[in-house]
Amino acid sequence: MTDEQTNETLLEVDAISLSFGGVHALVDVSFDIRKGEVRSIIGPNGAGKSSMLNVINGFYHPQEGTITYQGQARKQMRPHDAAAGGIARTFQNIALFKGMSTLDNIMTGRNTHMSKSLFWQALRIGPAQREEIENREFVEHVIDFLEIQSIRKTPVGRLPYGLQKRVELGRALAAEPTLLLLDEPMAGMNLEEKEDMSRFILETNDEFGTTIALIEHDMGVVMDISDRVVVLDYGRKIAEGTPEEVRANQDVIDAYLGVSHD
Amino acid sequence: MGNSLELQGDTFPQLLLQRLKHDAERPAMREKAYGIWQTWTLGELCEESFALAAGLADLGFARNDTLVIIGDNRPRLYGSMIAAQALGGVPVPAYQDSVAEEIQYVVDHAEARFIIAENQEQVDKALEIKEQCPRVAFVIYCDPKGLRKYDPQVVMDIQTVMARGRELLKADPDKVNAEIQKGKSSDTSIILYTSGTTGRPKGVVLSHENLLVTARNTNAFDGITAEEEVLAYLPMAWVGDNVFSFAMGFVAGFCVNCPESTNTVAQDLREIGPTFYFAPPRVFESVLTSVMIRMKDAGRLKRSLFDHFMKVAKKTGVALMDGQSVPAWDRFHYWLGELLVYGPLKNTLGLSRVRVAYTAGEAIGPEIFEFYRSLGINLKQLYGQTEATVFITMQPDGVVRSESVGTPPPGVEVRIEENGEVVYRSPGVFKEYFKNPEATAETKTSDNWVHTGDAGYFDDEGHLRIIDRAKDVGKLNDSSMFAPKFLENKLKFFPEIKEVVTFGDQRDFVTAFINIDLDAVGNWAERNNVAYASYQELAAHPEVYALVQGCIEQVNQSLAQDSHLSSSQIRRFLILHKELDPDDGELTRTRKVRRRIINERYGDLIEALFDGRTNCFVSTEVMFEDGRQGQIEADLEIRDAAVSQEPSRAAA
Amino acid sequence: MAFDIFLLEVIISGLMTGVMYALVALGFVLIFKASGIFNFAQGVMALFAALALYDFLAEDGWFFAVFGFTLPVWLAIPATGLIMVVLAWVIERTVLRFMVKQNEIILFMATIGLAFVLEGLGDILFGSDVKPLDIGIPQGASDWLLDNFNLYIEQLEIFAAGTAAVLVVVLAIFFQRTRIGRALRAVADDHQAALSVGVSLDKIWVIVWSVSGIVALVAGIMWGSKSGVQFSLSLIALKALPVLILGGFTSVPGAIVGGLIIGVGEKLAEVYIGPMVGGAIENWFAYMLALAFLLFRPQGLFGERIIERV
Amino acid sequence: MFYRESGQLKSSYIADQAMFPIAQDRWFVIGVLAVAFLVAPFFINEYWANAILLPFLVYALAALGLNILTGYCGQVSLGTGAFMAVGAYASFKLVGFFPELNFLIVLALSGVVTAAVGMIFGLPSLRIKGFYLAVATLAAQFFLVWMFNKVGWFYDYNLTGMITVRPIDFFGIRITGPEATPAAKYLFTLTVVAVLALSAKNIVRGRIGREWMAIRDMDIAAELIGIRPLQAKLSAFAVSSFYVGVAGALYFAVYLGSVEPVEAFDINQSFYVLFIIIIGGLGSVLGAFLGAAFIVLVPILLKNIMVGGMGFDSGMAGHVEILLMGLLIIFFLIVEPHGLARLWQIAKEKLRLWPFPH
Repeated sequence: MTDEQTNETLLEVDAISLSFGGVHALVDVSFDIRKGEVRSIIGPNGAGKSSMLNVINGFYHPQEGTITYQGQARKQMRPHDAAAGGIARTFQNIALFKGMSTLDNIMTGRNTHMSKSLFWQALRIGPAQREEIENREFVEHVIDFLEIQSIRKTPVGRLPYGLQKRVELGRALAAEPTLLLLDEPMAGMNLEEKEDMSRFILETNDEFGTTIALIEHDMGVVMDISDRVVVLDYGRKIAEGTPEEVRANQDVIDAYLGVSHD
Repeated sequence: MGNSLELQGDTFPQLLLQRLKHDAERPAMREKAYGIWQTWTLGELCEESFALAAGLADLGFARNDTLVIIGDNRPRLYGSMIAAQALGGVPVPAYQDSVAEEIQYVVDHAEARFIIAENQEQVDKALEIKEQCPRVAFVIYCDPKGLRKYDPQVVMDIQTVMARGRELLKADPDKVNAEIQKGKSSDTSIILYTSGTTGRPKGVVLSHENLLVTARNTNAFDGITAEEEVLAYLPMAWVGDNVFSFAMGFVAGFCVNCPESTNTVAQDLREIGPTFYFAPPRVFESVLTSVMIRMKDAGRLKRSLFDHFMKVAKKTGVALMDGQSVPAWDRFHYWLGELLVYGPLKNTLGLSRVRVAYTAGEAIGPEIFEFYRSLGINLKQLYGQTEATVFITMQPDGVVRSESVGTPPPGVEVRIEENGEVVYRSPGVFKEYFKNPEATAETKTSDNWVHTGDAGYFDDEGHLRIIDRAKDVGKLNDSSMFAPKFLENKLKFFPEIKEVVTFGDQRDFVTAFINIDLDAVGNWAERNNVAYASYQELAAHPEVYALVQGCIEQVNQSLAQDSHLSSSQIRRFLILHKELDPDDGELTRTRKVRRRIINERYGDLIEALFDGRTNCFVSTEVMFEDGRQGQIEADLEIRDAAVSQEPSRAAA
Repeated sequence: MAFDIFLLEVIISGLMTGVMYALVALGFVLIFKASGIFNFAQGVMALFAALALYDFLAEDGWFFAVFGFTLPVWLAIPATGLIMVVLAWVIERTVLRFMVKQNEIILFMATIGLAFVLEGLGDILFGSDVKPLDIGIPQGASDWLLDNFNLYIEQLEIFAAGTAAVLVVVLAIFFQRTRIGRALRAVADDHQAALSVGVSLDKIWVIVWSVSGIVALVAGIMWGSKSGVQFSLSLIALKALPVLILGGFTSVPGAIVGGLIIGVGEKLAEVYIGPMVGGAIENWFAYMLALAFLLFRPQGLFGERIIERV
Repeated sequence: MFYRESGQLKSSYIADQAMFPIAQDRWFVIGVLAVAFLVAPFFINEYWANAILLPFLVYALAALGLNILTGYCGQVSLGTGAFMAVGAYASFKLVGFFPELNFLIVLALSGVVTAAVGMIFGLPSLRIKGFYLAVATLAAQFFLVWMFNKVGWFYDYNLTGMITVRPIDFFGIRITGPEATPAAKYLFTLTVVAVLALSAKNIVRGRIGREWMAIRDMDIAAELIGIRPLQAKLSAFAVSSFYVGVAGALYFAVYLGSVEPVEAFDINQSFYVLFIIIIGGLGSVLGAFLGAAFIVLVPILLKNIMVGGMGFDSGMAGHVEILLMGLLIIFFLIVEPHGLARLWQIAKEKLRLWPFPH
């Protein structure tokens, strides 16, 4: 938890319902995310966690409810508005741009901070050159932060899984997000990789004051790094609170901890 | 500097003030960071260093204070050395991979109040020892990552200190300059802690004069100029780095490059392409190994091309390197090899621009040494130690041998003591061991001769050969030198031989126990249809005896080449029926022979080696793997090995 | 009243053409469904089949030159079918099996290459001049329709539509009722599943290419009878493409319905819009129609709406 | 082997991000350009210009355009021929309206017109993907060619339906029509192509290029990190069409001199350009040039061998040529689906590591 954490709400999800052709993915879910906290969304498979993230950054459009982000209430987000508004994310199944290098992948994260026109880019002098270099400098700091200097120019397709996950985090961080959505950042990782990833998540939260909302399966990790947890099951919110409170909640134990999911 | 201007200045900061007048715009240091080689010109480096000095002074850093520096090679850390020296203080670099306990000793012994640490990892160590070292008042870091929440009263950003310094310099621009002018050449430039094999590390105190004179001499010796590129990748706490990167760099004016991290050194080496390069033998060895391993995966054409031209290099390369005359056809053949193999190979390794390369620290395998030289890399050996500001002997261009370490460079005198120990006197001789007058007195005589603790001799060419630690060297009855470890190492170069124990001190001649290497000899046995059921049986096999005898006689032949060693030829040997084993106390855990135990256990065998018996019965207690005690008995054959005569060349 | 008759004629004629489009589109769908390959060579395959058939029937062909006699129609058609099967086998052996793991664009490009090869081969073997193909399909308008309903409709078109309809039914039965047909459907969903049915992938590919080769043969016969065997016959493939976007690349009913829509739409446009803009709009009208349609329903007629996931 | 990179250190981002960061590459490119600009013009003749160099340059430019759309942005187009036609007719009409206008400006405007048309036909790409889009671009192909053929205004109501270029002077030097020297045509085309190729290289290395590639590699993820698919795809269509349009204008005005739309810009032209980028390499500027060289030279080679060497009649040689081109394409796709550029890439990697295999 950062020093800057206040009780100020960054994002509020209010009575969101989402369905696909009669299948209810989310039903009347409400919770908030405070500035500077690490907020986890947990729940068994199919509980609607990823759908929740997809709603927050505008990929899915809920039928009911509103999302209030930075004081602005919206019925639904548009992905680009979400990104421009400082919401960045990573994906459950790595969604890197396979044909590009680590550096270029992370540079795409700077996209919303770059604006120079095609004309200048074609000449690559003056403003476009400056803009490119300024953003490269920023990206190099991200690379340094994530300790991936040695793979800077490697095409991401050639990287092992754990490093790809890290590059993806880098791409999200390059956007200088206010709110960072992490969809199972540690899925499929070994213990060492998980520890590294936890460290990077906490340091991100710490150093840049980035608010983080994450979905994770590994309960140990969730309990370690979250400030508050919200629990979904079958698309409904069944509990919410600090890790300790959630751990003690009987509904949660029944729905999640007690039942052996994957 | 790049011109003939003789540089003035008694201390490094004074030297830099001089150089600033001409060279302020020259790149002085680079560091691979954030994807590119971030460059500090001499002006920028000095500006930062002097600002840091002013900031440090403000924090209370005074003349003769020590500044402990922990971290990888970084321009800012070199800069902090300048800062400390500017104020008349003393930088004390510590090994960056030391554990906190080791650092604590250095910090405590050097009475340091200031620590400069590269990053969070090193800051954590510094804070860990702070309780035991109450003097420590400030820990200053370069890389702020992860350090935001530390107590800002104690742990501070180097940028903050520099910023404070800049403010003060604005008010009083001469503040640091005045301090620099007070410096004398006899002032301590640096304290380097050597990790002795026994006891606590000793702090070797080197003066500015030591370093400046040594640097000038060495630059002249090898023609080092301001145009060199050097990669500073060996620990800053090691005297070599301080001489090669810091002292020689600032004197000659060349640019020193710091790698991004320890695991990118190979890549960074390639990017920099140093012209002056130092590496310990193990680095050269592992590079060679990786070359061979990588070439194994090459296609057949490439492989045979490589093999062919490596043969050519072996035949022609070294001769060309030594400036001998080579037939035109061979010269062309080598040139073709340079085009197709050596050139690209050196380039990928980052060694294509090397003009002078040195190795030192331990013996380098002759094949490894020849490999690099045959590629046209001017690899040479030197012999030195911290107390000498590195250089005791060096190999001049054109007379380079793998078995010897060269001649004393100008200004250095070397002598061999009665007991074979090498002693020297030079402008680089250290001032003292810090706060340790007894040790200083033990090592350094009143007229400045320093005992190295190594035994050696000058061979017939006049080149120094180091053979052993002086305390291990004995004498044969004809009073010639007996260096057991030297002989044993020579034998152990054969893959078939795993361990050797030689005897000869106070004897008429030299004898040896041999342990065969089960893997290598077992392989050989399979190929030669030698049947065996056990180690013992294999060891006693007459053909194995013949094999080992061949190895010994080869060594004898090479020993006979050298008048100092020819009486150390091994006349009689036996092959032990069991492997020397740490579990039985015969070896240390690091596989060093425990002579005392061997003498006790195998006394009769040793006597048999010298009294002319042809075999000897032995029964030894052993510990089996399951912990049971047991007896191994055997009747061991003792053989004579042929001894070579001194060649006529040596007689001349 | 006369106007209505005319409209009816146009629509029926459109439907007839539509059935033929559907037939070509079906060839595409078969291959795409079973192998994910968008077979651009489908049109050239029809040309090639027609050329081969002509060769069996005509006295200036290779067959006559070698054997000294020509085949009767009832034997020539199966013989050509056999050639198409051999062709399918050769294509599988020499091209497809080396490209199993390639992405679909690359496969698509390969079929364009294949089209070039077949075109070149056809030209070298049979020459590039226009050849009349007559297998005894009655020509001219149907008197019966003209007499009883006052409709002017080509007998060839009726015959072609009938044949196409029969073929569609046969294929439907083949897919639904036979073991191999079921395996083919399985392979569309999941290659592993197909293997577990016990049919190897390369065999499936040979079968599916054979089937589409035979479909091409039928299409070749129809179009060849109508306007002679010539290079432009291969362009009917281009006619079938709008049908595909309309009906979806994987839907058999889509290909049929799409074909009918395009057939009728095109005829109507040709008759009512063409004269206003200078004619010859049949080249592009179908595309525009399909495109306009797509903008409102990107998944095609029978495609399911895709829920995108991340 | 020839890459001796040791010592080429980069101490600024400008150097690190240079178009050709390796010195040897830089010198090679400079060398090629020097030969192309300073040596070739003295040796060029009618045959070299018309049979080899002009078609090579024009097709390379068109392929570059298509590669931007297909190779970089992942949108398959089969309408290249028609977009070339737009460029050609735009330049024809522009020269007709403003005979005094500098031909470079005419070319640029033709490109802009084509870009606008390309964007219109690119609109469906927002809703449809893959083959659906490829087929949709055929609509442009058939519709546009039909239009140029049918609407008299485009060909100035000429009875033949063809358009023929007027004589154009570029800073006093005739560059079109039969009076223009091969060297003048070649140098003018080369200059345009070189400038546009370098610009393309810059664009694909920058923000816009990364947006395209992001869309190509994973469009959903690209959208979710804030790339607007609309902008990215339409800009790809626009830039691509601009290049194709300029190529079409050069094709018509400088290379051929007069064209008839149905023949010059039919669907085979689209395939031809598509082959170039497939054989040259998708997503590579170099690939457009390698592919164009291959596609232009191989038929000439084949024809020379068959007609000159083996005595085929030219009709038969044409058939064999079609067959062999088809086989070559299949062969390439099987052996190296990423094209000549990838082969070069691999060779380069090997040369950089020589003598090591990896």
